[in-house]
Amino acid sequence: MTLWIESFLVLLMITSLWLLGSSRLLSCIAAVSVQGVLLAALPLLLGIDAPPWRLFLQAGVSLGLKGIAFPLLLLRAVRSVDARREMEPLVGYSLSLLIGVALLAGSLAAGVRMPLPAAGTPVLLVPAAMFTALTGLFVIVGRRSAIVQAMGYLAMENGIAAFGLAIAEQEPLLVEMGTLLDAFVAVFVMGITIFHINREFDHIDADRLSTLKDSP
Amino acid sequence: MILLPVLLPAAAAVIAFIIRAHLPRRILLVAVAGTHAALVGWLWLEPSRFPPLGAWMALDSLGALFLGITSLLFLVVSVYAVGFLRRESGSTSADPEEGFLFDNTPEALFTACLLGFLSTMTLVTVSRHFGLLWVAIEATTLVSAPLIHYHRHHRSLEATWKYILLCSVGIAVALLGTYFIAAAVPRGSGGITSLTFDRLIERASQLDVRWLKAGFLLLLVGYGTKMGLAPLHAWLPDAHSEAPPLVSALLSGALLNCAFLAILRILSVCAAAGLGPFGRQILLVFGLVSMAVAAGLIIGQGDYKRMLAYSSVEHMGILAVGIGLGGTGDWGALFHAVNHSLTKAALFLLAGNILAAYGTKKSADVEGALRRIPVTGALWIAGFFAILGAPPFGAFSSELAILRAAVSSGSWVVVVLYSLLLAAVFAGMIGVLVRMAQGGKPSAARAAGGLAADLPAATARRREPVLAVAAPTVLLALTGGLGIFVPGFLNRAIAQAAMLLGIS
Amino acid sequence: MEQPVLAVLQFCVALVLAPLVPGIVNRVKAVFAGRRGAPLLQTWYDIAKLLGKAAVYSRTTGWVFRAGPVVGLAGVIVALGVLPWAGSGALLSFDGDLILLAGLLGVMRFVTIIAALDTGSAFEGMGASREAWFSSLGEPALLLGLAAIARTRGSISLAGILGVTSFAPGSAGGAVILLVIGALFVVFLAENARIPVDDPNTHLELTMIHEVMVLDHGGVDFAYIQYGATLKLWVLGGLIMSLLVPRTGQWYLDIAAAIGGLAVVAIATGVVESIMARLRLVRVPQLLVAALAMSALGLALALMNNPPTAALNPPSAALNPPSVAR
Amino acid sequence: MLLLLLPLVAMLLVGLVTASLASAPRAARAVGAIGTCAASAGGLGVTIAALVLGDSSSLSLPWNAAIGASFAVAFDPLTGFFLLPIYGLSAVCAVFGAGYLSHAHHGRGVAAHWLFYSLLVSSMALVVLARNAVLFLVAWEIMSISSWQLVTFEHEREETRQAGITYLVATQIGTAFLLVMFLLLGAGGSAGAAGSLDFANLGASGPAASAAFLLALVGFGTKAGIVPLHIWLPEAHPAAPSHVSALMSGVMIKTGIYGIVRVLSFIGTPPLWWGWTLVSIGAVSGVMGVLFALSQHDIKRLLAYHSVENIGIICLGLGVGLLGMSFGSTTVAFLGFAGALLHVLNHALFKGLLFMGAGAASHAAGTREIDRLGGLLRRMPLTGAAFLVGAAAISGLPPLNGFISELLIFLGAYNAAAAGPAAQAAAAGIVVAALALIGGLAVACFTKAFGISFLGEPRTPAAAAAVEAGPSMTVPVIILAAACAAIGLLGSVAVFLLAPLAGAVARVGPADAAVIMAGTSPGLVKVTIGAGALAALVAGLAILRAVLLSRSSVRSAGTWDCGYTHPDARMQYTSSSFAQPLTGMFHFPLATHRRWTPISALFPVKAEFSSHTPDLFAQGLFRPAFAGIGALLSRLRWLQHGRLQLYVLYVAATLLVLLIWKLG
Repeated sequence: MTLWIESFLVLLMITSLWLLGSSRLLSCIAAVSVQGVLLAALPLLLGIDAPPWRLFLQAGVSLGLKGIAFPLLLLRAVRSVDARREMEPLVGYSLSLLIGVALLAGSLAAGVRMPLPAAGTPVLLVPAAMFTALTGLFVIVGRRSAIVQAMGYLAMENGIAAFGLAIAEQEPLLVEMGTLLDAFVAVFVMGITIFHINREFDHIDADRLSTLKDSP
Repeated sequence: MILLPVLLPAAAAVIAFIIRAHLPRRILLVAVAGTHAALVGWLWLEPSRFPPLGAWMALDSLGALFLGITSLLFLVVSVYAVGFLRRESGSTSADPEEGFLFDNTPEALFTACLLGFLSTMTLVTVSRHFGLLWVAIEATTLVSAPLIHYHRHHRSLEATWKYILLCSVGIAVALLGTYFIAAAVPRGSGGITSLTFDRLIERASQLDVRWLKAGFLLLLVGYGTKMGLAPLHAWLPDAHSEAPPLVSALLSGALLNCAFLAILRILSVCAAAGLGPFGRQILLVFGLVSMAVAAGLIIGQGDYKRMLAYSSVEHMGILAVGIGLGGTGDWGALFHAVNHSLTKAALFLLAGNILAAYGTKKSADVEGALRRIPVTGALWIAGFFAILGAPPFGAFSSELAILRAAVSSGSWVVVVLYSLLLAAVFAGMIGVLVRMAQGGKPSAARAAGGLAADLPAATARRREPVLAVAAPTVLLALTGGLGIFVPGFLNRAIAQAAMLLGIS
Repeated sequence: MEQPVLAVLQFCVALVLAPLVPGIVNRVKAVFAGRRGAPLLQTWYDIAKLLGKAAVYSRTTGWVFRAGPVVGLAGVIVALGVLPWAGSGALLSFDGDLILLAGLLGVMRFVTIIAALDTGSAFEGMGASREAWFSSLGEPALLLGLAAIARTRGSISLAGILGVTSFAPGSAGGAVILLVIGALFVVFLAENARIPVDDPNTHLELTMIHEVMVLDHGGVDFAYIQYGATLKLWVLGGLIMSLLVPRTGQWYLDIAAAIGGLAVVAIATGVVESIMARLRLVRVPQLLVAALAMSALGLALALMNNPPTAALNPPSAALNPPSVAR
Repeated sequence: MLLLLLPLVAMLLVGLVTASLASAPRAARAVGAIGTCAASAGGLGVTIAALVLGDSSSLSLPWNAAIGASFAVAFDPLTGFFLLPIYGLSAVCAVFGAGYLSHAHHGRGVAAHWLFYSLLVSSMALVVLARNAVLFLVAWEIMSISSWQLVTFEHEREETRQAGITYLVATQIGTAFLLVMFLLLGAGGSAGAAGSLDFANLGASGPAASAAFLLALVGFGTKAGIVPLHIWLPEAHPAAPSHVSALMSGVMIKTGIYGIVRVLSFIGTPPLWWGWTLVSIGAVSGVMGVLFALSQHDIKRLLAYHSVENIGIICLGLGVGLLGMSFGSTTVAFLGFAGALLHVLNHALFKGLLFMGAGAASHAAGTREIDRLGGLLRRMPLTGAAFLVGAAAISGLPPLNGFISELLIFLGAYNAAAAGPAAQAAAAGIVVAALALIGGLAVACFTKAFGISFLGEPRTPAAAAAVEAGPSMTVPVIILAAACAAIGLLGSVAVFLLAPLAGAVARVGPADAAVIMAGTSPGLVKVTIGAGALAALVAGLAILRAVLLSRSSVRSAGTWDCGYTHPDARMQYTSSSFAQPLTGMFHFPLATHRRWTPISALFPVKAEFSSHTPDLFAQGLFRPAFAGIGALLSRLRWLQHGRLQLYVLYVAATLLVLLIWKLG
């Protein structure tokens, strides 16, 4: 079982690197949706002692929202503005990957420094969660397009949800609420706003959304 | 019973969204605001009538204080909103700065979101569980986003996008922080109530310090983004300058306080765990940084709504400094939260009047408000002195209390920086105030601009709608009154709330 | 003799004899120039003549112009009443009377200046400007010098300062006295419009200070001005003289000695006027500042060689009762 | 006590009533002027009564314990002494204001003006009555803000608004120092860090006391206008209506002196250097003030700088007093403080008189430029005569009040110089020299101010057309002139009445005070006698002159112009030319800019000359400092560049820094 868990966590990290490295929007979307699927599977594997219907419900919800709904919505947005082509990021892809590796190392170190007080959680869980969250944050910072930033946000949220699994045993309700609400934000609010942005400007390049400023 | 103030506006929101006709909807808005205020008043008088809802919801003095501010503010703003909506809603108006045409969010959605905003903020104040608190604050972000995007044009959209993304990132960080707190709770003592404030405080000694510290930091950064502490404040000026005046008033006056309340909650847990100094020190640094950044951006600020927004950043900094110092500072900070809400809300409403009269947000193009819109002009001056901490307004006492805490704790660096920055902000804002309020000649920009045609000459006196001046008058009168006399029940509430923050 | 009577006596003597001083000065200058010169009583004759003359007033002038000479003369007469030039106390002697003295001379100056400005004449305005300029520098020199003396002689009333029974230049404070006398003599020359500061009998308006201010005065007013000038000469001269002349305690000897001393001062003035040329205007302030420096130096010296006398008199009511009694 | 508070309440009521009359300007004018005047007169009466009866009542109501505030007011001789000029001058100024504002066009402005006038007067009264730090500060702030409103009465003019900004910023920064000072005194006081801030509890010792002293010096000095914190005075006073300038310069800046004196009573015996500090501040302020005044040709600006000078004189007096205290020589202390306090009163009288006289003159001639006036004395005889009295009084000439107060300070200094320890005597020497120099320069300055603007021939048609102002503008100045003369002639009485207060401030026991008075009063009596003699002599000589002239013919002609054929009013000496020798001599601090077209041709057609003396400290010290701080802070603007990604980066970076700082 632990083998499965370890491998899933490793896969999670790999998808994050994938998100960092891929230049095409569609593959980014793919990476995020794979993350969603993995995340949906994790609670079933972790062997949390909770009524199984609950676990399945949680898995189902996150699969539905993160694995399917949001990627679809993103696809729609991408098609609507026909933004399939390469995006010119602030930080180049190779450099992003390097930074990603650095982040990975950092989160591994942090995971070692701060062991969970609760015994029995897989060693890789905290580092994987942190790494995914940090990657998401980095994508928000490092990419121009609002769509990709939304994906970054989703990745970040995935990381947090993964960490939530570590405490899902004692705080199941909290974790579920968190997952749900975050997904809700990501899907609806951001989706709607991106939709508005598409309508208002015929581009979704967040970098050009910078008319409100004080610096001369 | 305690759910009532939360559910009432929520239900009303749904109804408001359904209703077609404007008039009943507006009546509903004011009525609900009034009822809510009445409920809160009753709650202040007889808390026993509002038993806690399990371990999840209850109202302690800290929550009651902020709930009171929010409810009162919302009542006044709803009155202002009636006049505002009568002027604005449904109309397609031309943008004063760039001249393009735009229309506004449908009034039904707007009103619904307003009521939802009230409901979620109420939830923030009554929740006793970090999860619920997080949910509530997340919800405020969701319902307030459409409010900011009331004017449907690219600037407000940009402001909204920044607001959503920054606050969502903050919220996500806060969620992680909440998880960390949960992780700090020793295993076995599980159960859904293990994250309620009371359980955490009573078992504070058993919490894992490292995770608690980490959780505190994450929550501070997460909710601090919402509260507008520099350098996490970036969304604030954009949102405040683009939102309609009453929304800016609610954001500054109520929403920032809610985030502040959330920070106080986790601080009280830390204090119980003996981490009080740790938390207060960080808050002190945040406060001074915020004051400095705000001062820097207020000096030479050309847009008066942005100036007010930065002033909010400054005052959030003052709150943080007060809490950071502790002692008299706690009292000062809580009292200052009250004064700042009242004053800043009034100022934003007045800014709305000035914008309506002059059609520009550039302070350089506004001149002689005292002559042209006398009531607003006079209130504008009064409000500035109130926000700058001049007596007889309440902010004077609260800022004095905070300075006193600094002096008696002998931290001279804080004393010097605090006074210096307050003086700098004063020097920065007073010039703008004088330029806008005084003088009488029509400014060249207005005379030349295309919009000068449909506006009377800048010196000619202009009619001021009653509701538009009544609301800020009430607010300023209140804070003025607080400066002269702090009623006993308020004083007691603040004192108890300060007690909750824990000594250490 | 009784002290009050003495005061009255020396007051009247001064009133009568004052016009002699310019007479002596002029006679000395005449001797240097090898002329016979005017009689000593010439000033008396002039004043008497002027009193009878008719007056011509400028249409520009008002009551300020007419009041100037009257108030000026009155002021200097009262000042004379403050100065105990003949040793024993004057009519108005008290602790700090030296300030009253300076104040009264200030009154005289003030009214002279505004009277000059009342004419609206550019020349008199110029004279007024210069008068204000120099006197504003002369006043600190005078008062600071007196402070130095007060330190050396442990008193702040003119009677206490001037009424010492013995004075040896070598004794402690001698240097101080000499410095201050130097300073006061400069002030004396400047205030009385003598060479090298001003030339009383040139008639080129541009070079004059005091004379140009009274260009428009005539008749009785000019008589008042002339008489006032002689009294002022007497007052400041008497101040300097009294620092030098020792007192015997015998009133007639004192008065005689004082008159002699004043004659000496007058002669000294005459000598200075004969052997020196008038300074360029820009040099005058330097002269006055030098006087101020001398006074300051005097005070510094006095501070160094006089131990604090506070011990002598209890902290409460230092220097009281008035040191005239000593 | 309640009786003492009654005038305040009445004053506020008048203000509110006037404000409510905004729509009826005429009524507002009448009610405002009469009401404020009556209330002030009543206050004056009550104060005098309280002083005579030796009232020492007090009242303390609970207010806001959390910040140590309580509504504590009390009456003592010091309070009473400062209440006298506050009420007295405000009554007179209200009368003058009624006339001065009769031409103001907008009614709302007038109503607001009287509202803030009443606020200013009552807040000043509250400042001196207050016995709690917070109450004091509140009153202090209301005083500043209401006076700002009064200064910017004519805010259509750009320079007026600028002056308002300068004033507000200056006074606010000063208040910041006061806040810290009071809190420091509270922390060091008997009630402890969290206790009440009543004056009874304030206190400090050792370095804390010195810190409080310096803070008070800066905070109160800004209001009082000591160099180099004086920069707002020469801006605000010309901008304000004349009666407001009179009130502010006459009494409002004196609240700063009150504050210093009051704070000195909280902290123990002063170390030597406090006295030295005040003496040097006084010397610098006095000399600088009069020098800058000398170089002005705007008459109200000139008067404003003279306020700086007189504050300097008062500081010299306080310095002498402190020196006396620190050496335990009671005479010196007593005389110094007595002189300083009496000069406070005197300056209120003659500076009020001068500002209102100058206001009337510039009102009549339509300009404040001395060089455009002239010959006003025969056109406005009453105002001119009163102005002359004021000019002589401020020059410290006998037999007027200015001389008496300066005499006391001189006496203190001479006592110290003659008998004190060397350190004290040296300071006294500085005091003597400074006072004498100030006096001499003041004579130069006021002969200029009076002579050029009121004497000679009018330099412009406007000045020629000037006519005497109405009674509401002449009566006040006449009253003040009479007061100046009265205090001058009855100096001994004034000092006798002042003695208990001076003794209390100098911490001299009544017995010692009696001894000192026994030593001082004979001199003052003699001064009075001398003044009488002077008056008698003047009368006698005038009669003699009249008799003599009656016997001979009196003709009138043109002024003797040395043969020039076409005399012209513009050939008269101007104020700039009158002052030029001195301004040239003190070119270093003044740095007067001169611009002129050199005369080239043999028969030059036209030539110009203009001179302007900017304020050294405003130009050289504060403007650069403020600009520097502003530039430094606005460096932070780049933070707000509008790029969302970097905003998110801020969040991430902050989080990272905190985690590393606290957990790393």
